[in-house]
This record gives sequence, C-alpha cells and structure tokens, in this order.
Amino acid sequence: MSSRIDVSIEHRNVPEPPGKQHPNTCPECQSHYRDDELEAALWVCPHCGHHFPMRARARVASLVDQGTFVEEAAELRSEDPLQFFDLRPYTERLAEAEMKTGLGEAMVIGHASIEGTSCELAVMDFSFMGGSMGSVVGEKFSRACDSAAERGVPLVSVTASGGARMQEGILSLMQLPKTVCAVEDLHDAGQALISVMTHPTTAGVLASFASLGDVIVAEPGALVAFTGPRVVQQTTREKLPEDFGLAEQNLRFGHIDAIVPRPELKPYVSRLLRLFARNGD
Amino acid sequence: MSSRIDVSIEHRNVPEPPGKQHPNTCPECQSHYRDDELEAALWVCPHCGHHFPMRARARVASLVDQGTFVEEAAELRSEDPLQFFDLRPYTERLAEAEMKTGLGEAMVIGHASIEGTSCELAVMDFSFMGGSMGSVVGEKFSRACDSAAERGVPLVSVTASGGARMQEGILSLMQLPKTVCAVEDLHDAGQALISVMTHPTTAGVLASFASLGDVIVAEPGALVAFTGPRVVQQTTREKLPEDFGLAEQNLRFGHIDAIVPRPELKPYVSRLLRLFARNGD
Amino acid sequence: MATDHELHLRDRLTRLRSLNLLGGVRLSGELEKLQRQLDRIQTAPTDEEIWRSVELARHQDRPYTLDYVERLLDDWVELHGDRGRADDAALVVGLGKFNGRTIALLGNQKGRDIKERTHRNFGMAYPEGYRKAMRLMELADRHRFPLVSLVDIPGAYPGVAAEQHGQGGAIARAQALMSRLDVPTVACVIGEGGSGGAIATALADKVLMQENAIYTVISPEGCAAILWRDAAEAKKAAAAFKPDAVHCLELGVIDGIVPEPEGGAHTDPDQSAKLLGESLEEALEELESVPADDLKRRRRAKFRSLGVYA
Amino acid sequence: MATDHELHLRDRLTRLRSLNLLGGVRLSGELEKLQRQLDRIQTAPTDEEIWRSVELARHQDRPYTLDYVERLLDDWVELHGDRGRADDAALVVGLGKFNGRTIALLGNQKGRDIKERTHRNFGMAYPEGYRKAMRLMELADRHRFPLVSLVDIPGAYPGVAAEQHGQGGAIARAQALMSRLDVPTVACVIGEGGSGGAIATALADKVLMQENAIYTVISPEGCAAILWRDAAEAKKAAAAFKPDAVHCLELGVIDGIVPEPEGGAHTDPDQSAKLLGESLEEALEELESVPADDLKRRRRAKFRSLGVYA
Ligand SMILES: [Zn+2]
Ligand SMILES: [Zn+2]
Repeated sequence: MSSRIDVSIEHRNVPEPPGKQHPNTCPECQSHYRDDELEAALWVCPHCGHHFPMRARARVASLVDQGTFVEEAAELRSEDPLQFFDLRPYTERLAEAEMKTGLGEAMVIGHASIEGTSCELAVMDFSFMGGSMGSVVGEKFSRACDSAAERGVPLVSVTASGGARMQEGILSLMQLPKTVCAVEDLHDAGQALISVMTHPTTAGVLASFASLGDVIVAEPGALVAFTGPRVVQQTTREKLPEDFGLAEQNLRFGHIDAIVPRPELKPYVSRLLRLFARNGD
Repeated sequence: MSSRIDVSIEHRNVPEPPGKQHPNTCPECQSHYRDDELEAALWVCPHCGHHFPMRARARVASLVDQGTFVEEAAELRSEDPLQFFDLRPYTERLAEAEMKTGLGEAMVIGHASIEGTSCELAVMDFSFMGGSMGSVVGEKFSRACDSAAERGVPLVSVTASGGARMQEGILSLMQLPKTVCAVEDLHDAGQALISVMTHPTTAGVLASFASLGDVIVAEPGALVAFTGPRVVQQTTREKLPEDFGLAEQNLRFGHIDAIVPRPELKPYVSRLLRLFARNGD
Repeated sequence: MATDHELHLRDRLTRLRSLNLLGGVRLSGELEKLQRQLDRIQTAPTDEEIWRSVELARHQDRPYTLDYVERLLDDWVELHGDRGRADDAALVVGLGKFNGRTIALLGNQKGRDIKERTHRNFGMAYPEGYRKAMRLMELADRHRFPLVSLVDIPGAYPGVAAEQHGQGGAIARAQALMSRLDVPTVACVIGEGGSGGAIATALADKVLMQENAIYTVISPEGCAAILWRDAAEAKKAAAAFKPDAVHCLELGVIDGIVPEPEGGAHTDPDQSAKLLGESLEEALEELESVPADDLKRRRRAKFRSLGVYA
Repeated sequence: MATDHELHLRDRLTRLRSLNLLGGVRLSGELEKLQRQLDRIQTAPTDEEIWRSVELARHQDRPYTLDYVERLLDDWVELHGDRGRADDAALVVGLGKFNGRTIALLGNQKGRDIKERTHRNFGMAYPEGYRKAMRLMELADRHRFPLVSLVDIPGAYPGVAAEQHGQGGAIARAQALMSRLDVPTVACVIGEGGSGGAIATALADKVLMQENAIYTVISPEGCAAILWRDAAEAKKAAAAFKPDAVHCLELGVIDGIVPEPEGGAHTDPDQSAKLLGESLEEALEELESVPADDLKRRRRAKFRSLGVYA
C-alpha cells in the first residue's frame, strides 16, 4: 500500500527548506543583500531577478496608493474545533505563528485604491503556518468578496499557500467550497476577481478561489501546482520536466494569463482595475 | 503556397471510391450478399460486422415503430442562388441526385414513435450529393428542431455527410450557425438532441448540430472527423494512427458517448428517449 | 465517551433549535433528522472505531459506484468523454431512472482487480474526469435532472499529467459549477472522501456519508507523515483529525448519515444499496419542493457558513 | 455588370422595404445602411475584381488583428490559455478600452515572418484556440463587455492533433456559446474568412466584412481541386462561388461592408484602422440600445433565416 501513502501527501508543497542559507541570500545567484536593499527592490534580486517571498503587509504597501489601505476583519482568530494535538497542540502553533509574524492569520484583507481606482484586497502570508487555509483564511476571503460586492469594486487576491490546515481537519477542506461560493456570489454581484499567484500557490488555495480569477497572473518562478514536484516525484518515480509546476509551465499549458514581474505588478493590476470598473453604470 | 492549397481541401471527406467493387461486397471481408440478405441484416455484414451505408428511408424504417413516421417539409428544394456552374450546372446535379435517390434533398425529417415514445427525426442520406449540407438540409434540420420543441419531444438526428455544398458557396457555410441556433432554441424549449453519427460524419455537419447532441453516439467504424485522413495526410505528411478519425478514436479521445452497433441502435435510442421524456411535467 | 459524544450532538441540536436561521440557510426537517440520527447512534466513535471506519471505507470488497447504479437505477446509460481530450474511467457519469424520475449520476469508480484498478487509476480522476463530470452537471442543469454524486476517491492524483492538464483549476471550476446549478443536488461519500478530489464533486445541497465512510482533507498516512514524520502513525492522525461520519455531522460538514449493514457495506451490498437508495430518495424529495433560486442561495449559504473561528 | 449588380442591391433594398419584418428580425437602420452601401459602391465586382479581393485578403502586408488592437484600443491586456491544455497563439484574446468602454476582443493572428507564421500556425487555431475564445466569451458575458471578433483564418486546420482534440466539436460549441451571449457582439472579417474556422467566431449580432476581405465555405483552391480537379483553376472557382464582400452582402450573409483605403488595407494601416473603428463603433452603439433578450432572439433569428430554397 505504499502508493496509498504517497498519493495522500498532497497538501504540503512547502518549498525545500533553504538549509542554513541566510534568508537574504539569493538562492539562484547567491548574492547577499541587506534588509533595506531587498526592501527597496521589492524583494526581487537586483542581480538575477529571483523573487524572494514577500510578507503580506509589504505586499499591500507595494500595491496600494499610500495611506489608502483600511484593514478589515483583523480580529478574527482560529478556534481549535478538534482539540488537535500532534507533537504539539494546535493552539500553541497558532500562538507561535502570531508571535512570529505579527499577524492574526495567514491572510490580510481590506479595501484600498490602486493608482486611484478602488478595490478590495485579500493577501496571503506564507510565514503564517505556510499560508495554510483554515477557517479564518476562508472566512476572511469570504468577507473580502462581500465587501467588494457591497462597494461595487473588484477584488484582488494575492496567494501564497503550501497546503491545508491539517489541524482543522475536514473544516480545512470545507474552505474550498466556501471560498468558491464566495467568488460566485461576487460574480453574481457583477464584480471581478483578479488573482495574483505568488510562490507557492498550491493545494486547496489553487483548487478553489485562486483558480477562479477572471484574470490570473503569476510571479516569475512561482510554484503553481495542486501537488508539488516532490510528492509527484515520490509517487510517479518519473523524471520531472525542468520547470514542472512553475508559473512558466502553467502559462505554456494555458492555466494562467500572464507572468508579471513584481515591479510591473502595480501598473498591471491598475490597468485591469480600470478595465473591470463598471462601464458607466 | 502548396500548404495553402492542401489546407483548404477540408470539405470533401468522401470515403475512397470502392473502385469496381460491387456495393453489396463487404470491403472488410469480401463477403458478397444479395440485396434482401443485406436488408434483413440492417446492412451489417453478417460475417464481419462491417456497417454498410444505409439509406435515409431504410434508416427511418429501422428505427421507428411501423407506420408511425410522418414526413415533414418533403417539398423543400434547393435554389441556385449563385447560378453555380463548374463542369456542370448545380441545377443539373440536383436533378440528377433526386432522380438517383428518390429524395428531394440529403435529409429527411418527420415525427414518429420509437418503442412507443414520441420523437422527431432528422436523417441524412449520403447518396444525395455526398450528404453535403446546403440551404435545404439546414432548413429541414431547423424545422425539425421547431417541430420537436412544439411537440415537446426529443429530436434524434442521424448524420452522414462528406462535406459542404460548395455550389451554394457561403450560404452552405451559413448552415452551420443556422443549425447551431436551431439546437439552442430546441434546448431553450427544454428538449434534447440525440445525435447518431454514421459513416461519414465530417466537416460542417460535425462542426455544427451533430456535435451538440446531449448524447452523441456513433456506429462502429464510422469516420467522424472535421477533416478526413486523406487531406490530413496530404497536409501534414505524417503517418496517421491506424484508427485516425474513426468512431473508436473519437470515443477514446472523449468526443462521443458510445459506439452502438446498428442492431442495438433502436433499443438504445428508445432508452434515451425514455430518459429525456419530461419528468412528469 | 459515548455519553460525551451524545452530549455533543444534543448540544448541537439545542443550538440549532435556538438559532435564528438566517435566510433559510438550514433546510426544514434538519432538526428532526438530527434527532433521528441521535436516537440511532448508541455509542460514539472511539479512536479504535474511527480506525475501523478507515479500514471499512477502504475495504476491497466495499461496493463502488457502479454496484449501486446497478441496484438503484433503471435504464442506466453511461456517458463518456470530456469532449476535449479523453474519457477518464476513474469517474463514471450517466443518466438513469431513480424511483421513476430521470437523474444524472456521477461517481468515482475504483477497480476490483489489479487490471481494472490501473485502468480506473484507483478512482482518482484526472482533470479530464472532472471535466467529464462538469459536462454531466451542465446536462443535468439543461434538462432539470436532479444530480446525484457518489464520492469515493483516496485523494486528487499526484501525477505529472494531472498537474500539466490543470488539476487545481479543474477542481475549482467543478465546484464553481456545482454552486451555480439550478437543480437539486445530493452527494454521498460512499468510501473515501479524499481532499480536493472529493470536494470537486461534493458541493451539493445535501451532503451525506455512509456510516463507515471517511471524509478527509488529507489521508491519515499523509497527515502522519507530515506532522508525526512517520506514515505509520496514521491511526494516531486519524484519531486526531476525526474523519468519521459522526464527527463530520457534528462539525456541520454533512447533513446526514446513511446507515450500513452490520459489519460494513461490503457484507451485504443489496442491503447497502437499499439503505443508500432510501436516503437519496428522502433527500431528493425534500429538495424537489424547493424553488431553484432558493436551492442555489441556500446551497451557497450553507458552504459559506462552514468553519469555526472567533 | 455594374448596373446589373446595383440592380441586385436595389432589388434587395426594395424587398427589405416591403418585407413584414417578423419579430424584429432585422435591426433598425438596416435600410438606411444598405442605401448608403449602395450609394458608395460604384461598380460591381467583376471576376477580375473578385480575384483581386482574394489576393488582397491574403496580402502579406495586410494588417492583422494585433495591428488593429494597437491602433484602436487603450489599456489592452492580452489574456492567455484555454485553462486546460495550451495557449494557442493563432487566436489572440484580451480586454481593452474602445472609445472609452471596455470590450472583449478576439481575433485570428497570422504571422509576419516565417518564424511567427509557424508559431501562430498561419492564424489557424487548434481546438485549444477555440476554447480560449470561448473563455473570453464567457468572461465578456459575465461582465457585460461587448464582444468584438476579428476573423482572419485561411480555414480550420487539417492536422492530426486538431482532429484528436476535437476540432469539429470545438467549432460547434464556440458557435453555440455565441448564440447564447447576452452582450452585443460584432464580428468583422478582416482578411480570409475560411470555412468552419471562421464561423466558429462569427456568430455575431452584426457581421461585417472589410471591402477586400473574402468569406468562403472552402478556399478557391480547394473548391477548384474538387470540382475542376485542378487547384490551379482557383480563379474560376472564386468567380463561381463569389466570396467577395458585395456578394456576401447581397446574399444577406453580412450586415455591412467596412471601406478600405484605395489600393487595399495594407497601403495605409492607420487609415484602415480608423475606418474599421468607425464601423465597429457604429455597430456597437446600435446594439447597445437593444435589450439582452432581444439581442439573442434577433441574433438567432437572423442566422436561422439564412439560406435560399423553394
Ligand atoms: Zn539572485
Ligand atoms: Zn464483412
């Protein structure tokens, strides 16, 4: 039954740990940067263009017109419906994640304007438990849809997720239909979802709202796969294509509309917002 | 510019001429039959199962409950809007086809019952100018849709077509959107289209109503392709797969629901008619 | 523990009774059914019993989709193909008469022997399979046929082609389509309801589970491999994330439990089918009286209400 | 001959005037436009002129879809992919602002040099291209964007993969989707409107042709090869089946002719774009005032009326 075991490990497509490498060292070209250098470059390696992970608040700041972001539902926190305990209790893991990230959960939502056009934002943070989608991520995304519908503006999502929130068991899986229904309600209200996929966008997030964008773009080199290369290789024993699961492969296979380097993302999204702004009604 | 020439010959997927072989000789196993033997066997070779072409009236008789078929729009005849003249005038070709087949056009429509369930029928006849779709085929199919909608019964189409009616020029192409719109109106009226593809179902007929069946079945060995193997081979110079364009390949690639041998067709269609009969309203 | 679990259920019942049921989210009859479930369940699942469900859900003789089709439907016609690239044998779709009405039915289909298992990829659909399912959903919607979905999939398939052909997007779009249907939809997990592969075809008005089915965000082995760093700790993982029907009902994830014969569905397939048929009939009858717009609104509201947070 | 042709047009005008316009089939303004077309056309196409259209429609410097996009749209964003298997470069789709409103635009795209021609398969879409087009149509419908389709395809592609991937069905379903759209749709043949490949994206409320475009059920060469058994008789075939804009207008297949600069569209792409833009704007303005239900009903009625029989 080894195939059963392999088959099942599909919700943990966390990128390989960088080992002892410093987080400010580029894994592509080994260039090393100071924090302020990387921040000024939007966490894109000035030497080779590698896109470093970007935290949710930094992402918001990089996209919106200064001072226009108003956060919503920041107070939501996970419960522990299963009293889940693996090597440590879920509640402890949550508390630790909040301490480490300064965030209450793996998603930040709110409204803002981008180059003068209003929108709603839902931005994930991989640093919070690998961007896994539990009840709060689902609820925040769901509320972002409603907020966008009420304001009559498009919703821009920025995703980064390594897998399911296993500690919430089946409720974690239920965030897929939950967010899907939220997008459908948003669409019925006449508003658009612009989906920006960053490294890594996998598993439940990819299999729900992120794939339902009216327009879907990804950052260069981002892993965009339901199941990541490690697990696929373990299961199939095949030699994987060079760019397996990456944004570039997804573009070639028709799953996304464009690959947009981070410095071009704000004007690109802004253009889409102008296009999706209601035609004079 | 040779590729342009090859590329364009896409509307004449007539099967290879049988040469001097007698039409009652099976091209698969060379068995020879008397007319009445073949008729009794529904024109299926008793020896190898090869499906011989079947004329429209024989097809109708093989499907419907005896005496229930009432033909419609039998009086429709093609005009010659382009005064088309190639090596011979279109009007002459039409007259000859009518003489040869005893049919006014390449499609027969009407209503009937099959194992006690009412339906509308639209049956093509390859003997009439290769089953090409001109204005009258389009109009008859269109009327069959309306008749089915008015009676509240499903429509069963049986197709056999080698290509466009070139002599009607662009009006021949317009029978594609015409029949497509007719199917959509039928669907809006809540009725189903059951599409039976027989050898050969190609070009415009395949690229319009025949592919819009709620259920699509084909006879064994039928060529079901927009462009037939001869033209594809001329263009691509590739070696074609053994069953290129045949019903069997179409089933494997997901384009049709089933392959139904002719003797099983009546009970199969009858079952579908029972399923699509309105649920008690 | 039994008492404890019963208390949980009674507690949920009490909360449901006192709830201001916003916008008709909960279908009528919910309370009565919960009461009946409660009456039926004598003992709550222990860790051992949860693991027994895992084993029964995966039992090699457990009835599969086509075993139920054969016993419950008349005039069954299986349909094939995604109208694009392939016919995926891991997921079967078709039309049939169920108690006199035409329904559209889809379900994962595992294989009985090694050859069929390979052919059907252990019930794990490729994106082509989800697209075939979507075609059936559209057909159902067009002709107002109720849709029944039988779920029995270990998990979405982790293969190169599955990724290249857009598995994530296919699962998302199958769900989106289910959320848009105007016809009554009932899903029942009849074995393994594994992750994205399961939810792709389970966004239904009524979601049921057979008594010994499991519904999971990840398999016990997968969870154990990640959290305990040892797939052999699967039993521990199962006890922790509770994939059994009673816990799923308690969490509001499913709407009802379909009883199985003593000893599991495989011990008496005819009786299993009869019990499944009764539950499906009950669910469909209830849904058939609801106007299409309400159906869709309630369906979405139900799924949008799932989750526990503060 | 010129007079003869003018007579035809005048005849059609007279018939249109006297017609009892059943169920609003014909859009208002049709008569006036036909009159204007008539006034503009000084000479009817001779066989030589028909052949000149064939040559101009295929001219290697003729503006292609993206040449018009560049000149007519602001904020253009090209979208990619069929969300299943591929991104077909033979057919481009995207969103842009046209005279201040957002439209969805799709069009066949030929290549300028040999490399691009190969990459774009001479503008001949694979089934994946039609599916990408359908995705754009759905996007347009969802957000109420008018749809503009520019048609420029020698013919559907006769390839092994195109057949295996379901070319016939894809062309049928693209048309079916266009017949269901609730938004205004305008198609314009800007070069070659070749057979099924063309009609796949041309089931529009208004169908236009540029002055030197051709619209055919089969290429002149293909027709000649079959009927004259000699592809070199293409000129004869073209004269026989009359693929030019004036004859298409006369047969009721198109709703208007878009003028080109003297000498053909390639002689002045800017001016060609300006003239195309004016015609598109005029068509959209007229359609934008029609309720969605009427649009769809009229669109279907128009296509269902095409054909000549007794
Ligand atoms: Zn670098
Ligand atoms: Zn034989």
